[in-house]
Amino acid sequence: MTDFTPTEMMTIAASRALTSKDVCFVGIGAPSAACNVARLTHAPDITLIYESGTIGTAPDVLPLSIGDGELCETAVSTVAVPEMFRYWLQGGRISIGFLGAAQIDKFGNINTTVIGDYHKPKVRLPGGGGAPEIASSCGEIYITLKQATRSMVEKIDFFTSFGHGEGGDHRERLGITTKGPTLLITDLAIWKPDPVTKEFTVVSLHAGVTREMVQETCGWTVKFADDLEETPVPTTEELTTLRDLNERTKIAHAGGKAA
Amino acid sequence: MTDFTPTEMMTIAASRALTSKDVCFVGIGAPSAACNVARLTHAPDITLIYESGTIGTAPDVLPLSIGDGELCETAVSTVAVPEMFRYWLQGGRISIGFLGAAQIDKFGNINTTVIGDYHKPKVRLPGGGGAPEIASSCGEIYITLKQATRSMVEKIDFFTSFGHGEGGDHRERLGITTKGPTLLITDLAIWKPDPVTKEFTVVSLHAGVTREMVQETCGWTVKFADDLEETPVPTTEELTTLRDLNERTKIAHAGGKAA
Amino acid sequence: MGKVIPLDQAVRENLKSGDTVAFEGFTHLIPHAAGHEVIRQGISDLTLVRMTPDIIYDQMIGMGLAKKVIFSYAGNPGVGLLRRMRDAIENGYPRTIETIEHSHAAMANAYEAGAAGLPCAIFRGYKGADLPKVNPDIKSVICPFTGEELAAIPAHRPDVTFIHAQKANEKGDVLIEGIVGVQKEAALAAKRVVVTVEEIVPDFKGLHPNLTVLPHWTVTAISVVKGGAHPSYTHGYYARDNAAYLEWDKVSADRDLFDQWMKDNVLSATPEVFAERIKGL
Amino acid sequence: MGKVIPLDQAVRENLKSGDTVAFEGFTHLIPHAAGHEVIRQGISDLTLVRMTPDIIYDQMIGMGLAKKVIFSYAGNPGVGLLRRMRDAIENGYPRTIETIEHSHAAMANAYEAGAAGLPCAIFRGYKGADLPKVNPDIKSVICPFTGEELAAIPAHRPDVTFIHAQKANEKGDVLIEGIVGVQKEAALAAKRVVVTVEEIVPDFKGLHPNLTVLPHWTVTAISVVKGGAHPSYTHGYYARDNAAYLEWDKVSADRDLFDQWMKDNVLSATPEVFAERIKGL
Repeated sequence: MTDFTPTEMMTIAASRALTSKDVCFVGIGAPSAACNVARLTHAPDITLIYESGTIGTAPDVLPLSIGDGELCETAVSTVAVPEMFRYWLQGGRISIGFLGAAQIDKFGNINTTVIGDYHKPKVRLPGGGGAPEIASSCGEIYITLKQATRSMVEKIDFFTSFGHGEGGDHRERLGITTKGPTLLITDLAIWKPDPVTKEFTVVSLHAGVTREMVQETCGWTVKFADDLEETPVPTTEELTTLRDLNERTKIAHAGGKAA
Repeated sequence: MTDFTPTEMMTIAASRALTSKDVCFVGIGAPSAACNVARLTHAPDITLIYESGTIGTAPDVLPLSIGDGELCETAVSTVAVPEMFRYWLQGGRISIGFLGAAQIDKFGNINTTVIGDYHKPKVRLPGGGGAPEIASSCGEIYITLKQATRSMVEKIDFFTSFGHGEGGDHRERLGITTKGPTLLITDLAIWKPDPVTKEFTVVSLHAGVTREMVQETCGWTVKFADDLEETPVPTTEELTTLRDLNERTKIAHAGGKAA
Repeated sequence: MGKVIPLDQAVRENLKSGDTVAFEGFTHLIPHAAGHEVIRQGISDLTLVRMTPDIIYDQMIGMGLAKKVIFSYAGNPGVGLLRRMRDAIENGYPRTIETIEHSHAAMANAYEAGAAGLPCAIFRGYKGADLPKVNPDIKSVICPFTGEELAAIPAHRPDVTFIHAQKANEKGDVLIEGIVGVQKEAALAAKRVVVTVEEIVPDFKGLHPNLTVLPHWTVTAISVVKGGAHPSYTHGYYARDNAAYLEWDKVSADRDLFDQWMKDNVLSATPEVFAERIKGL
Repeated sequence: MGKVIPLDQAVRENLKSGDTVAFEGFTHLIPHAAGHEVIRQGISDLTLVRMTPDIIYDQMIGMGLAKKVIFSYAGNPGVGLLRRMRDAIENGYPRTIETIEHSHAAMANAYEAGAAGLPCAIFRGYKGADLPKVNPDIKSVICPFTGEELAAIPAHRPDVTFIHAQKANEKGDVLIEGIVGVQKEAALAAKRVVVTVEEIVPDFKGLHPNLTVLPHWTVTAISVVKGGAHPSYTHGYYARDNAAYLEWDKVSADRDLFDQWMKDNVLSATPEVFAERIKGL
């Protein structure tokens, strides 16, 4: 199927990285769409956890917020938020944490806190929420992001959550035992960290994307893998599933009183 | 009403110390009987909490164990045990903690751990259970005990739970902000700590009890208040309530399969 | 304790200017009606504690009632930024505010420690993150058994916590169900607890024993406000007004539009209007 | 994970001699059938963790399977002492055992910390008490904000936790209700979790969302043992056999009587006998 948007490709590529064995800590937006597409296609037994305390949810529409009612109604169990962060996240029970980013560097360090100086910010962003501990407590971290030079930068303004720091064994040196960012999926490509330096390297270009397009939308000098692949285009099933999900979601979210 | 046993007098005297405003952490045995007699007579709105996590229970029979099913069935809420000890006890929400004792000294320090040396005990008793933190976290502590020289001793073998230590301001010196033991009710008398020394002093003798009877069954030299009173005998309502409760309890507990 | 009184009285009797106050509700059960009452009474110089400040604090901050905000995610959930809070931080409008910023894990642990009567919470957090550099309330302790350095933060102990719940019974016990968030912890951590509820029922007979119930003696005041969580929702009563969250993004983007909206929808309104707002949800 | 297998297989595959094991259940839901299976298999040199060792550990200790017991209340609840455990401590019969003694608050906090993945638990405890003098696992940390000295103890991280629960569904999710005790924490703190249940139902449809459910991927094995908590009880299924607790006081008082009782009721029995034992309760 060739008629798809870059955002659709990004979401579907992310969904393919998930399996039925995964326990995912899901953020709102592209991660939520990717996780639910995976659940509705090749990974029906995947466990989705939202930080509102809903464990094992199977929403029919994507939640607008992290705590929409349907998450609770379809969950195996809904626990208090302190328990969520203590037993489930800190307890090491989550295999995959999904994060988005306002700014990211080549080592997967993420800023969602401020643009500019912390105390005199140019733009005050929402902040970390669950991200600082998601980044260190989940087995591994998948990041999704639309490429742009202002968001993929040489140096982020604030370490909201730690990726591979300065690269290499920086995580181990800080006593962090989890893998950190192992996958970066953008609207143009799939990136994986170099095994040694931990610098994110493009391993697969989405259909129709060139190396130049990736470089032009990235603020650092991009490394490409020797055996660079092309990301398979979305299947009809994947695309239909995603679009149906988005359509159901759109209808549901417009349904409020003020609409 | 004059036909009653010393144990009945002890239980009823303890029940009278409780009010509808109290939130009690209840142990099994005499404390449980006293709390429920209070609930069924003059203190209908008293809140009874058992360490099994049952908050605001109103059992029809006395539980044999701290976690009998009826405690849960009649409770306002049943919480997990870690929450019980963290939010409810340590959180400072309990006004009265009831403790029993294998050994007690004149300052209300209690031993329920060992007779003899800890590492080579003559008798290994059950141990503290909730007592160490009940003693320090409840607003005040009521102790019930049948008098005997082997249990009311000059020096206890082990500080399972701290009362007034060496007396005086010992609690404050340890940074404990609660009142500690404020009432000792035995089968012979009611005792209260001296305001300054904190030594337990007899303030009321039960009907028919002499000073000599109290001294003969106590291992330390007993102090008596100047204005020593006589404990009012149980009323018909009190005694009937207690006996009915005990009777219902006896029938219920004999009902197991092995009986 | 647990006495049922009108919301304006509950707010007046329990919240004073200068207090530290938490309004909690994790997306679900956010006590908007109580927040509007605070705004109407103009109670100011508040230290606002909340994991996700959300519309409810965007409104208080925009009205100039906050001097400090302790938080972990300053967004309009699922929509975007909090524009009145940004204006205060970036431009000092309508007044400057101090911010104490944490992660969600830290905030949840701080409430838990408050409920547990502890002075601080200990958790594994902030590893490699920059927040400890800008928040002096983030310290550490060493595990005496393993030598691991763990994050330590002060417990939350608000003067007042406001929450919204499904119902109370006539004794004043309060039931919270669905996404329960940090409300139990926030309530038990506070000196005074004010709860708005959808309704009062005679008793809780037949309720499952393990649900989240705040016994009446832990609650200071209860006010019945039907729809009192709107545009948030109450599980079992009405759905989230997602469109109102989207609308807020526009209202809050403009200072004058905001002022007019607050005048029309808060300052000249009463708690009774919430019942109207949830019709059809 | 969460696979349904016979109890003998579940025990054999998950518990090895020398392991640290917790059997939990706070008066309610004590996994007696699982304990008996361990005794039949003669798995020994165990470090037994449990708040209230109770009959279930009195039996294992009396059979010489324990080398160490970590506990907070060594009584037969509501009845008296644990006579086999006393015999081991006082007389080294049938073998000497090491004891690590805590308070209930400490044990509950240690499980909570284990479930939370922390190396230690911090709480306000043991003030003025003698246990810290005889238990080197009780240390302290200083609150970095107030200077208060708080008790610190190592987290419990058993190799295996055994619990009994009302039911599982066909996916292997497990429901625990009533007096839930520390079972969720003990399960989440362990490397492997074995659950005996009264029954397996197709699904949990209609269940209240806030109940205590262990998702199937947190459970290693499930065995159906009707009556498996006897003489403890299962809320909604059968009552506590209080008379059996009273009887145990006599059985355990005499070494020979104990041996004969264990031979008759455990060694030559199977898990199926529990269904018989709860008839009429």
